[in-house]
Amino acid sequence: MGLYTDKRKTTTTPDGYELLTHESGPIEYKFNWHMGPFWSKYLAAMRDEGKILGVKCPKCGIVYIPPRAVCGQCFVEPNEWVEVGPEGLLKGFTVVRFPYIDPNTGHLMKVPFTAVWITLDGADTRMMHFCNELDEHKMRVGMPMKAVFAKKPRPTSIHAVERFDIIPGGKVVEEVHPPRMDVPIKMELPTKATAKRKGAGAKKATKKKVAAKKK
Amino acid sequence: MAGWKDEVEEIIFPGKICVPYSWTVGSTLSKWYVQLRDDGEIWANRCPSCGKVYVPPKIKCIDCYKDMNDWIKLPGTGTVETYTVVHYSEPGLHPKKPPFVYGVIKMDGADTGLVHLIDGVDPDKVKVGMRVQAVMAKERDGHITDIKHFKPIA
Amino acid sequence: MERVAVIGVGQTKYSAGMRETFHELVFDVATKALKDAGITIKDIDNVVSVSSDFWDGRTISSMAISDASGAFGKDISTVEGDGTFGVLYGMMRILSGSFGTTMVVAHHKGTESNMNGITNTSFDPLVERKLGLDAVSSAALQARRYMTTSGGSEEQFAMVSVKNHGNAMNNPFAMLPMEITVEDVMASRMLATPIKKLDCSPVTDGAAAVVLAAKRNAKKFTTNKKRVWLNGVGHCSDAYRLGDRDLADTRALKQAAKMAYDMAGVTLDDIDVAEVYDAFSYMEPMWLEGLGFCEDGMGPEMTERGTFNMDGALPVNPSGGRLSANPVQVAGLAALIECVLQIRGEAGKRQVKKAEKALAHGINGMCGQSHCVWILGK
Amino acid sequence: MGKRVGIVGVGQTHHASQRLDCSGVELIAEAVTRALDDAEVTLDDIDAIVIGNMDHFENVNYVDMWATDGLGSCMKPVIKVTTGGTTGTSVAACAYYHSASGLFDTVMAVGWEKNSESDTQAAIATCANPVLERDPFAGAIGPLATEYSMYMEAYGATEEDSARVAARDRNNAMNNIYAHNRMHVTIEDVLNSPMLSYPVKFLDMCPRSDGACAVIFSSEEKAKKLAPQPAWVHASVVRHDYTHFGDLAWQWMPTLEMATLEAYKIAGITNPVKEFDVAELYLPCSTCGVKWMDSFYFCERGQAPKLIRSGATHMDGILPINPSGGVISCNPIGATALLRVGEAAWQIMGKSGDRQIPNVKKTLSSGFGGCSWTDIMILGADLP
Repeated sequence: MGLYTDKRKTTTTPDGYELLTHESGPIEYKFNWHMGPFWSKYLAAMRDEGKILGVKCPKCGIVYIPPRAVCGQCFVEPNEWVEVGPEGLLKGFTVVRFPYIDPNTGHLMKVPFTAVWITLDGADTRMMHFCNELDEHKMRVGMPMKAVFAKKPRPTSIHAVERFDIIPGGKVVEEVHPPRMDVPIKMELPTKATAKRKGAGAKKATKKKVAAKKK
Repeated sequence: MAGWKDEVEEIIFPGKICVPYSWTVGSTLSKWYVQLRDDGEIWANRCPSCGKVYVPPKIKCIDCYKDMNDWIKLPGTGTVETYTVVHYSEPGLHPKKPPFVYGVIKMDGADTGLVHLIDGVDPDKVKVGMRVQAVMAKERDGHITDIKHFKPIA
Repeated sequence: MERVAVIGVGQTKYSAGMRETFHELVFDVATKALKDAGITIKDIDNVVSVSSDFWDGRTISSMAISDASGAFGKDISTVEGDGTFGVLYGMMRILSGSFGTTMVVAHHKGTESNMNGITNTSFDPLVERKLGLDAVSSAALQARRYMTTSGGSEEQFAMVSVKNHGNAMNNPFAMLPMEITVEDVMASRMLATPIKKLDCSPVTDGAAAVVLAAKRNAKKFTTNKKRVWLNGVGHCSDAYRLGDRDLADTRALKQAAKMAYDMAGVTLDDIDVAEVYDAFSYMEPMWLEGLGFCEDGMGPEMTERGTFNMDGALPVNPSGGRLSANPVQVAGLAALIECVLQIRGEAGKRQVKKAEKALAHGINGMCGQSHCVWILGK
Repeated sequence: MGKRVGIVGVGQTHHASQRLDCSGVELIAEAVTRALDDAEVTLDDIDAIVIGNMDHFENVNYVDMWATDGLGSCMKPVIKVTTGGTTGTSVAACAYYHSASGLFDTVMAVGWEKNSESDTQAAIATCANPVLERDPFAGAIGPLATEYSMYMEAYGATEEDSARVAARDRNNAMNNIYAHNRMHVTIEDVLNSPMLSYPVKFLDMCPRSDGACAVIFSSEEKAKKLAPQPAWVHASVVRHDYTHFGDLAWQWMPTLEMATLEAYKIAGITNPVKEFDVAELYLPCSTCGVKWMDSFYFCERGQAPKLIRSGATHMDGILPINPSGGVISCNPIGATALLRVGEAAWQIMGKSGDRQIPNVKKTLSSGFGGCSWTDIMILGADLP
C-alpha cells in the first residue's frame, strides 16, 4: 500500500507541460422518439380529453402509470384501459435547490422546483410530476393531491398536466409498510457489549474517545 | 380492446440531449498539444521495449504495455496510406463543406498513421502514396485542428 | 464440458420508422422466442439484454426494457455492443453452472437518431472526433486501403451488394430486398469515395431474441430439430486509433476465428453457410479473408467468381446480410438467428442445402475493431 | 458445473473530484497497472477483459474500443457491460462468469468514470424516460430522502442515526489513501451541514469522483498459483426489476431484499451479522446506511437504528461496514460498485493497509443503481 505516487494535486505533466481540457461547447443530439401505441394514447388522452389513462394487467390486476405493453411481473400485455386520478396521494417529493444543466436544452434548470411522485386514485404505480409548493415542511407523504391540467391547447407531453396541487384540508393517508416474509435468517440485535469485535484494538478505542470528547 | 392500436394517433416526440462536456486531455496528450500549439511541432513517443514510435503519442505501448517516456520530434511529413473524398454533408460534424478529403498519413519517423484532412489539392488528384506535409493553423488552441491539414509536397 | 444450445429465436421484420417503442419491440421478440422454444417465461432463469445508451438516447438504456425482456425477479445483465457479444455472455452464464436457460435480447431504433452524429461519438473526443469522422467516412478509409492491398475494384464490391440485396428477396424479415445490378450500385450517390449509397447498409429499426439452454434443459424443452448447438465462439479486439492499424489487416478477426474454430473442432470445409458482417459491401470479402475462407487479397476476386453466391461453394449472407437490414446492436444476433434457421431447415426459399454447420459474425466499433465469431451446428 | 473462481488482484486509482493529470484512458491505465502489480502478473496472463462505465458521463460510444490503450486490450477479447450505478458489480459478475464458464482462466474487470467531464446531474437525468419522466426527474436524492423520512416516521429512526453512519464512513475514509473525500467529521458536523432534500444533508450524500478500479478474477487452479490467499467468489446475484421510476416500492427495497436472500441462500449464510467479517456496501447516502440494514437482513424491520447505535458496524464492531469510507467518501460511478468488491477482496487477502480488519473470512459487497436495482457479491477466504 502507498507504493504509488498521489498525483491528484499535480497541475502539470511530469515534465512540466500545462494540463489541458477540451471543451465540447454546446452539442446537441436530436432524437425522434416513437411513443408507440400505449404512450401515444396516454399522451393524446391527457392532451385532448384532460384524462389520465392507465392500463390494467389481466393477471395481477396492477394498474400501471405510465401505461405500457407488458406487466413485468406477469409477462402479459395489460389489456384494459382505465381512467385514473385526477386526484391521488403524494408518495414522495423533493425540492430541488441546486441548479443543474437541463439535458433537454443544455441550459441551467430553473430552481427551486419541487418534483413529486403521485399515486393517482385507481393506479398502483406513481406518476412523476411537478408541484408549486416549495416548502418541504408543508408537504407530507400521504397527502391528497390533484392534477391541474394546462390551458388548451395542451402540449403533447406530460406537461398537458401543468402541475399537482395539494388539496387543502385533505386527510393524510399513512403509508403501510408491508410485512416481511418468513426467512431462515437469524437477526439478533447486538447489545453494546456484544457489538464489539473480540480483541478490537485498544488504540482505536482511544481514538474514538478522543473523537467523542471533541463533540 | 383489439383494434385500438390501429386507431390511436401516432405520436413521435422530438427530443434532444444537450449535455456539454469538458474532457480532460491528460498528461500524454496535453504535452503533445502544447508542443503543437506553442511550437507548431508534431511529436511522437517511442516504446522503450519494442521501439515502436506512435503518433499521436501513447500512454502505454499497445503491444508491450510499457510506459512511454521517450519523445521524438517528427518532421511533419508523411505518405498518404489511404484517403477518402467525402461528398455527403453533415453540417454539425464536418469541419468543411463537401467535397473534402480525409486521409490516414503514415508519418515519417513514426510507425503509425495520423488521421487528418488533406487539402491544398484538387480532391480528385489525391492518391495513395502521395507525399504530404502538415500545414499548421495560424491560431492554435491545443486541439487536433492546430494542424490545419496536410498538403502535397510540391 | 457443458454444452449450450439455441432453443428458440424471435425477430421483428426489420424496417425503418417503426411506430412501436423499443420496449414494445423487445416484448414482441422475447415472446416470439419463448413461443418458438415452446416454453414460458417461468422457464427462463436469467436475461442478458443488449442495448446502447447512445442510440436509445438515454443513459442506463437497459432500464427501459427490464420488464419487457422478462427480467422481473431474475438475474439480468446488459452488454453494450453487438448482439453476438450478448449471446457470448449468455452462454458463459450457463457454462458457469449458475443458470440453465438464458434469454438474450437486443434492440435498435436507428431511425430515431442521427446515425452519423452517434457514430462520430465512437471517435476519441481528444483527437479524431473533432475532425468529424463517422462510420461512413472511416469505412471509406478502410475500403480504399483494402482496394490498395487486395487490388479489389469498386465493381467487385458492388457485386456483394447485388448478391446480398438479391438474397434478401427470399427473406421476409429483410428490410431492403432488391433486384439491382452492378451498374445501379455504381450509379448510386457517391458518399465518400469509394463508398456509394448502395454500398451502405440502411438505417434500420428492429429487435431480436434468442433463448439459450444448457444441454439438460435443451433436451427437456425441445425436439432435436429445434435445437442448434453453440459449438464454438471467439472474440478479439484490434487497436483503437485508425492510424494504429493497417485497416486492411484482419488480424483480430483471424484470432477470434481461430478461437471459435478450435473450440468447435471444425475446419473451414465443415462450414456450410456463413453470415458475415457486411455493413458496407467491401467488408464482406475482407472479413471472409479474415475468417480464412479466402487467402488475403483474394476476397474480391472470389466474390466475382460467385464462390459466395447462394449456389456457390459457400453461400454467404443468405439473409441478405447487414446490407439489407442493419439494426446495429441487433445485427450480429440477426446473423446468428439466420444460422439457426438455416441449420433447422426453416429458412424457406433461401434455405441452403444440407446446412449442418454455420458461422455467424458480429463486430463492435469502427472499421471492425472487435469481432465475435460463432460456429453453430446440428 | 462451472469452475470456482477467486479474485487474485485489485487496483484502484487515487480518486478525486477531478484528476486533471489523467485522461479517461490514463485513469484506466493507472488502475490496470496497479491491479497487475497487485496480482504480480503481466498483461500476458490476462485472457480476457470486461469494462464498464456510464456512457453519458463522458460521451464516449463503444468505450470498450476507445479504452484499448489503457486496458492493454489490443489483440485481446474484450466486452462491455453497463447497467448504470450497478455497472461496477456488473463487470465483476461478468468477469466472474468468464472464468467460471471455463472459456477463460484469468479475466480482468475494469470500471471507471470521469465524472468531472460533465454535469453529473444532467447526465443522470437522461436515464429517466425521455418523454414521460425526464423533466421532473431530479436524481436519486428524491426517492432516498422520501424513503428515509417515511422510515423515520414508521420506526423512530432519527437524523442523528444517519449522521452517525455518515460520520462512521467519512472517518473510516481517513484510513484509505485512495478515497476522494477524507475528513474527520462528527455527528454534529453532519447534522449542521446544508440541507439538500429533507432529511438528507450535504455530508450524508455521496460526491462524484474521477476514478477507476480493476479487479482480476481467476479460475481455481490458476488462482491458487497466482495468489497465496485468493478471495473466492461464493455468490453473485443481480436483481433489476423496475422500468419506470414511478414503479418503485420504496417502503422496502424489493430488489435489495430479493437479491440478498438469494445470495445468502447460495452462500449458505444464515446469520449475516455473525458470519460476515466485513461489508462493503454501495450506500449512496448515509440514510441508506440506516434503513437498508433491514433489507440486508442484518436486523428485523425497524431495528436498524438500534443496530447502528450499538456500534456493531464501526471499525471495532462485529460487522464493520465500509472500512474504505464507502460511497459517500468516493464515488467514481462506473467504478463505485467494483470498488466494493475490490475492497472486500483486499480485506480477505489481508492487503487493506490501515483499514484492514483482522482475520477476515467472509465479506458482503453490494451494488446499487439503475432504477433502485441491486447486485450482491459474497466473497470468502475458503473455497465455496
